[in-house]
Amino acid sequence: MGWRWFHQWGSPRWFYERAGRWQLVCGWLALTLLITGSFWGLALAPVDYQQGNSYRIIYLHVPVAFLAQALYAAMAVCAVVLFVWKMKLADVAMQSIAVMGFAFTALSLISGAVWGKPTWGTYWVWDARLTSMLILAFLYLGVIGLRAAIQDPDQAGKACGILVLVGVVNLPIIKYSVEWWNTLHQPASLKLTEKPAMPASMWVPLLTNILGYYIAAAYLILGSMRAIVLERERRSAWVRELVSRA
Amino acid sequence: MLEFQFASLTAFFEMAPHGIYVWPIYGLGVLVLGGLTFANARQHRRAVRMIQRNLEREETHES
Amino acid sequence: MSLERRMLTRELKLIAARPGDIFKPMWFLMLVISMVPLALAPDSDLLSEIGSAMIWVATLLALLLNTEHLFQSDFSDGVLEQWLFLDRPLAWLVGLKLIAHWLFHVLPLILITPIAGIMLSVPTDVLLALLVTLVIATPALTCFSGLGAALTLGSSRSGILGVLVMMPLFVPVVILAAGVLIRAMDGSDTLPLLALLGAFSVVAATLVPIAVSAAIRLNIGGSN
Amino acid sequence: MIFEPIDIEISELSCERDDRLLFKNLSMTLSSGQILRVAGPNGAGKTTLLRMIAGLFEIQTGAIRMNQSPLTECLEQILYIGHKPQVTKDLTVLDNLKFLTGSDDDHLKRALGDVGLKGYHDSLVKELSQGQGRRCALARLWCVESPIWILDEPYTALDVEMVKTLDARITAHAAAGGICLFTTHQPPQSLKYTTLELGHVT
Repeated sequence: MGWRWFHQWGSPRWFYERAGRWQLVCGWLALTLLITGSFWGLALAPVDYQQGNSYRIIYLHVPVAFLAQALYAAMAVCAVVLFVWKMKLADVAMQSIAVMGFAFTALSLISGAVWGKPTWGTYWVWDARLTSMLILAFLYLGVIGLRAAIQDPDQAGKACGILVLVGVVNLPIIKYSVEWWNTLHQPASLKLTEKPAMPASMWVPLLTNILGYYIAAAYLILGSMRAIVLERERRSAWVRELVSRA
Repeated sequence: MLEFQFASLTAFFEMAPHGIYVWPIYGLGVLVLGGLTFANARQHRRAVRMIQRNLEREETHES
Repeated sequence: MSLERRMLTRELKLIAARPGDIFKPMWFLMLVISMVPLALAPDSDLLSEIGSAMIWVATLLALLLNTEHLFQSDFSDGVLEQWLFLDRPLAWLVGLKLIAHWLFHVLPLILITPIAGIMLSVPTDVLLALLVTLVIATPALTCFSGLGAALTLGSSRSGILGVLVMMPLFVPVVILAAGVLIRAMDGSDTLPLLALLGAFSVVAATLVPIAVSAAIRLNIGGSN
Repeated sequence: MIFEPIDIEISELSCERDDRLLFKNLSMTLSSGQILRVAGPNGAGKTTLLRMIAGLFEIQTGAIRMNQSPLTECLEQILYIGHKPQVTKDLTVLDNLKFLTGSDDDHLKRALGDVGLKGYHDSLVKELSQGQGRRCALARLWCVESPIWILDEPYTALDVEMVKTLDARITAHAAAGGICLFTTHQPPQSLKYTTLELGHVT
């Protein structure tokens, strides 16, 4: 199994054909989970006695924030695969993930800010989590910008790989330093981190949505990867055949 | 456990007093997911069209 | 003459040939500092409170300004590709270049910050802490902005992209340095934070040159 | 001086750049005393091939070995002069050469005399003419003892006399057991070489 599996992942054609099917599965699964989870969270989960209904934003904010961070790690894994095994598909994945990662980071920032309005009375607080999320957004932007600036796709991929690896080493340091900075400058009264244990009626829909967003991200990344693979492999025989058949 | 938490549908949409924060965020979420899906489809379509054009150009060159 | 000495002599001779490279960032630093009271108020209490932070940020920007094109002229002259044939690892040569850059370009910048401090009426003990944090933190910053410069070497329309890409990575350094300054203002112990900052700088100075050399190799491979 | 026998084995080398196949399954062996001119129209991959052999361009498929060991281990044996200036404009002729070669002043001044730059050692490169700048870059051929020379367009901007001097130098290098690869659009008259024609990929 081992090596064959590896070769398959190295083949853009194999990926393109399979990814179409996986994408379909992921898409419908994500849609079902997200509709269920969001409706449950919005309508069926009990009201938070402290925050009122505004807490219902977590059913979007928390999964998206998780994803934003996980995707950077995923990008780093892709960078390692690209450098160690020179697998072109890893570079394609890196390119798609950077865009999706930025979108999710932006979404989590905006939802966090809007949640902050009723909770803290202001849209933006230099809270540790918001701040490190903001930096993460800049890191994603850097990767996207670097790729856009370099013409040759192979070269752009490697440059982004270097940047992502340097970034992923720094990310925990950034996170911890921002947390420390926050305690240095602000009294702990504004913190939202300490939460009482959630009842199952609250966390089950949250879990559903987390799963839903992860699968939705997989769906989006697969879709974007397919398009990029097609574009990059435009010269190869299988793409020509595929397109002329269509 | 699974019961509707609001007195009526209007109350649900009002989600007093935080409806104006909650609903736009969910709207934005739908917009982002939908927008990315659409962007992917468009990129894919463009790639196919570009390859088709290239193929046609080559055919006219050969003939 | 050993290669290391050749490298440093070359760097010194280049500075003698283009003295503007050193003075422009200093000029920029002083200009930014002069803008602060103009944009704020000539109130010396307010200035002394935010002065050290302003000087830090301005120095950071000036440093970015003069590191942005660290490898550019050697790259376009084709001298950089000759480095690959010298019998030393590229990362070592890059490290040397960064050290030379820090010594001859960044250190002078730091040495004029006391003047900026006096202009913004920063108290003397804070000024001393400021100077120490800058000396300890800038090696890491130089390495990171060198990486930004190396990554964007090959793209002609990159502009300030190298700066934009690298700036988020400065966050821990800025935070730690600010911590030192706050403690210096309170009069509490700054040594543990300085040690942490120093450790970050040392680690960055050993590891980042490897990434820089990879980026340079990559860009040399892509150019003709 | 006489170089140790050396051979460069190129096997099944292919290169694709920007969707264009530059060369495919290129195989050959270069050995001591050989002078090879890489010829072909613009964009045929001459520079790319030279840069691959010099280890500056990543090999996509195929391999290049030098005395049976991988290329990356023998980069110090190579003297590469590309078509970029290879010199820093703001430094003097002597400082430029000193940095790249590490030779002492007397040695370098003698080399400068050989390329007709006698007395120019203290001039800044930006004060020289284009041809003189090129001579300055080529002066390294007179002061470095690398067995393998890879010269991309060495004849550009050189006058007739300098072309002859360079030809003589390359001939002497090959006679001493060195290898020289070069590209040019004006075939040199007073040099015996073999030619590799690129640009016939179908």
